[in-house]
Amino acid sequence: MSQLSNIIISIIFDGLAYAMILFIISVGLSVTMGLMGFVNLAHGVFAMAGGYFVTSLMSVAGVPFIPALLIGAVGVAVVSLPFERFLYAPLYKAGELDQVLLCIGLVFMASASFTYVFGPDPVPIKVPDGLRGQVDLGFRSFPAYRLFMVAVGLSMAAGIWYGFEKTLIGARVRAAVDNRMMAQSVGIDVDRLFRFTFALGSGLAALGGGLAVDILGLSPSFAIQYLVLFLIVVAVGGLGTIKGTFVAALVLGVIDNGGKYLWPEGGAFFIYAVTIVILLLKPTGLYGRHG
Amino acid sequence: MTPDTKARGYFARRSRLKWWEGLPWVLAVAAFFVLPDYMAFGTQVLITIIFALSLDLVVGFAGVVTLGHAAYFGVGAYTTGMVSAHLGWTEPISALLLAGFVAAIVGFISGAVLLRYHGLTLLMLTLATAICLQEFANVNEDVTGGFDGLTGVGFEPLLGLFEYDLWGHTYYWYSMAVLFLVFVVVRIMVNSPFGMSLIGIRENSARMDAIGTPVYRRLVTVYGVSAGIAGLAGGLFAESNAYVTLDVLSFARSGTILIILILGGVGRLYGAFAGAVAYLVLEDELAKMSPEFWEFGVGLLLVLTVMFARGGLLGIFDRLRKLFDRAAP
Amino acid sequence: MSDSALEVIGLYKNFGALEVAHNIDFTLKRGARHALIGPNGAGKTTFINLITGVLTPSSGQIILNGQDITGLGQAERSRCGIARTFQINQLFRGLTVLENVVLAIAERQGIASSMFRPLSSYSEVTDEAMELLGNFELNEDALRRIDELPYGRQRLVEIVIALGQRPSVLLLDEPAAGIPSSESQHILDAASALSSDITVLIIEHDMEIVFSVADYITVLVSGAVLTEGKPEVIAADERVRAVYLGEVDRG
Amino acid sequence: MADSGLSLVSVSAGYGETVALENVDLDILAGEAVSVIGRNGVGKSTLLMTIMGHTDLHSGSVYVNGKEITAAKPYQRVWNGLGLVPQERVIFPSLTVDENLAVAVRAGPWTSERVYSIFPQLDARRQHLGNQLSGGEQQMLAIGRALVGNPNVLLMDEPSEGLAPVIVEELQSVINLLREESSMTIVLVEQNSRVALEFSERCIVMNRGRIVRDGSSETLRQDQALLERLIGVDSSML
Repeated sequence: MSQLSNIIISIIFDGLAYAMILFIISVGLSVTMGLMGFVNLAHGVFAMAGGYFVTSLMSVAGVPFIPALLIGAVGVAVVSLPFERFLYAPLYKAGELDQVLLCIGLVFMASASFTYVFGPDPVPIKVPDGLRGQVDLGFRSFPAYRLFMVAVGLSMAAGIWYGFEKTLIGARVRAAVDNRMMAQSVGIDVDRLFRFTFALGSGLAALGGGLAVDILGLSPSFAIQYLVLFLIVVAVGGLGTIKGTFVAALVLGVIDNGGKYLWPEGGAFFIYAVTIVILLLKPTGLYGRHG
Repeated sequence: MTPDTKARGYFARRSRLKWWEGLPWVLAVAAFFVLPDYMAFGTQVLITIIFALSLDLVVGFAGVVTLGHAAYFGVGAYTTGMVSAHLGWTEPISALLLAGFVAAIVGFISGAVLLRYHGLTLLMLTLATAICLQEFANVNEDVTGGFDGLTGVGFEPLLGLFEYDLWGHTYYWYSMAVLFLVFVVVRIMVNSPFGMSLIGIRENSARMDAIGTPVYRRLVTVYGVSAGIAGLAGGLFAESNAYVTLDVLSFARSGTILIILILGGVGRLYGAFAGAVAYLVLEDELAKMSPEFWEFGVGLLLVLTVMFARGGLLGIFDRLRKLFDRAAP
Repeated sequence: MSDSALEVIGLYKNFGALEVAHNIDFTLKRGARHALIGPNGAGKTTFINLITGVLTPSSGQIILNGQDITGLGQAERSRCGIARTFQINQLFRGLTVLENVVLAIAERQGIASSMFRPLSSYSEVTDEAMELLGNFELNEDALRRIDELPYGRQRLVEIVIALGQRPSVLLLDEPAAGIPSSESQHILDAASALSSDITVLIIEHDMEIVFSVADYITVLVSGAVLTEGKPEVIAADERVRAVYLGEVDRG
Repeated sequence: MADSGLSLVSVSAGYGETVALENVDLDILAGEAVSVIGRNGVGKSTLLMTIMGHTDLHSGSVYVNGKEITAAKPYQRVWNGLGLVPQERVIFPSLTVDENLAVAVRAGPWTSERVYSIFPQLDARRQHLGNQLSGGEQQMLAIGRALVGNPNVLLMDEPSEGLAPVIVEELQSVINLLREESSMTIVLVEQNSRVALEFSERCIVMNRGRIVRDGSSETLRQDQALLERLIGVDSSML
């Protein structure tokens, strides 16, 4: 295989793994923002919490990786509910400025709290042996964990797509995104549905956070570092669309990864440049309908 | 006084100088004598106030929320830094004016594009623009110094008279003078018909369209002016530190200045003063004890401000004053 | 100058396949009290939006006082002398009544872009605002925040702001909407008291209001002019009756 | 109020501070059909939106089947037996026809299949998205969507608005069927006075946010002059 195609495959593959993380973490944000229009910059806190949940469960309680991921997701989902109720809900009707600042405040508090509890240094994760090393797919070999990441990401995407597009509860969520008032008029308790979606989105973020530790690393500055990235994925994809979030995660993930690989000094430039171009041309995002 | 004459005097009363408006300046001068060891810190406070004032024009008066105002601060800082380091343009006042001018131009141009958008899209665009600029500066290492920062920045004595002294006294006075001039201009501007129309746009831009206001043009104008002032702040920053790093363009800087303004109180000019002093002093004191403690404190303060004290510090003073007024009729 | 204040010629507007304005010819005579009526979905709001420049017509011409304004934007048309009120109040909610009106007057006087002179030095702006407010017995409320006023009085300010633009053509979009019937007489009186220099187009559902204010009526149905004429002619028109009794195919 | 289907007691309501309904009293028996007419902008839609809980209630109370729902949220009102066919249909555009019905289903005699049986046209388009339907199909879907919620009280806001005559006739026959064959209480807001007066024995006329006449449809049908004065363009007002 030629050197060039090898590099291209690597870039796309690594970008894909990265994109899956972006997707899993951002998808819940997209749906909740589509429902409530709340500019939730603090979404990354749930991903970070998931990461710490998982690493602590593993190192302190000796829980294996996969169960730890699941427990972490459920735990964070539950913990997120009072946040929604007491902090977010009062600001649903407020302007973006208030929402953004509330979220920045929360991110700061989370970052400080996590530093206090877990220390400022990056936390390592010990992924199962089966996920370490390389896996040969015949034409070339790939890092096992990334392969795992892509597989998990794609199956999650399929699962989320199925849940959103093919189940009754998914249809209810879409109905509420389409028209809140009409959804209530057919008997849907939109507020409860929203809390459910919010918890699910936070749980997914936690899952993504747990999965991301081995690739993105984990430290208390995670939420600050990735503060804008998840929001960018959502804005580029369009609020409230699974497909949009998926495509945006793919585009931005692969571009960011490729940029950083090919041009380490200035690579981060691309993701923002692409974001600007897409939003200038399509202000509501690739698949967005809302203004 | 009849309602009519009272109403006719309304705008005059509103823009008249109040006795307490002298306070910040008295305090600033007093600080020089009382806290001579803190002049470098004081200079940073003054520069931050200038930056926050520029943001107040856009966010507080015109009601446009931006997450990328560091872009203009950074352009100002790099302009001053680069003309000094590369062109040997070391006369501080003209270099500062150049910083403001270049930032204003960048502001007008970017504003002309960005201000066609609203809401989340605008937030994302302002943010992405500032970060793009930062990355751009990072890549063009040979002119900006890239990640390591721009070195070789240095300036002649101010007006050829005042040498830089060790404690930064000259720059304290210099920054105060710049702040004073900027403040006077901004204060005149917000009390002008133009300022009133910005407030109108903030309150209801659809109705402003209907009464014949060229809303977009007016927003671009104020955005450019604001960018120019942010550029002055950035230029002062570069001159007083004799050093420019990428951090002048960072998202953290855009976010911090917004936080400062909110904590002080938006749309009221003096919010920039109160916010900058409170934030920087607290940061200086608390971060010494423990950075986490400070981080948590700022976060909590923000959450509390947003949830319970929308007017910021000055809003709290207002409410207290009303309470007193009611208590003592 | 011709005796028409506003002239609309062959106006069309399509959104894709949907035609919301169909070949509208319409003349507003100088000084007229002209009512625009029609059932729900007749395209009245679209028509107003086309006249004020919120929407651009697909084809056709709009002529204000002899000047073709078809290509102008909303703000430019407003500066040419078209003012409008809104069916749902569009006020500057955080500001005082005086400031609400001053904004419009300052804009009209062309001083609103002036940056370096205090607003208080333009006493003519405040004077004019107070005089206008006085005409509507609102001067006592001048320094109150607009959202502290009862809705009926806010509705009056809605009109005063438009008058602050000193328009040659004033579009009143359901001026009495949303206020208790006991207070609607106030609004009617205000509308009737408008100077005859101002040409008024009123969009209204309430026939009593229409008949008490208007001297000419245009009936809009399905984005097209069904008929127009003096009130007694319209009242006697079979097709208009049919429309109002809902017996016409409005498809 | 054992056999009261729907009642409003001195209700005043609007959006925010605006007043769109003033002091409305209305009592409709269970199983009764009532039509509401009036010129546009007189509060007919606001009446239905107030019953559904979508406006700001300034004063008064609302009951369904004798149960007070004044403070209930809109979705709770649906659980208490209200069903709405809104003005301009408001189909969920990103849901299929099947899903538009499915999200509204509540146990009872009306099922999606039964809706498809009365609207065969919809049956053929089950998998189409809401925004791919014609106006008439959307209206059928809107009615079907309300029906599968198995309401005791069905509120319909101008179901014939903007539709071609042949479709209007088809819809009318279905609506008449509903009136005759079920025990549902029906409130029909209708711009077409002939349709309204034929639909029910009782007709309510609104003007300026108030009920100005509540009585027999037959009388109104006979008295054209009265009808003109109430909802038309009446020359005696001049």
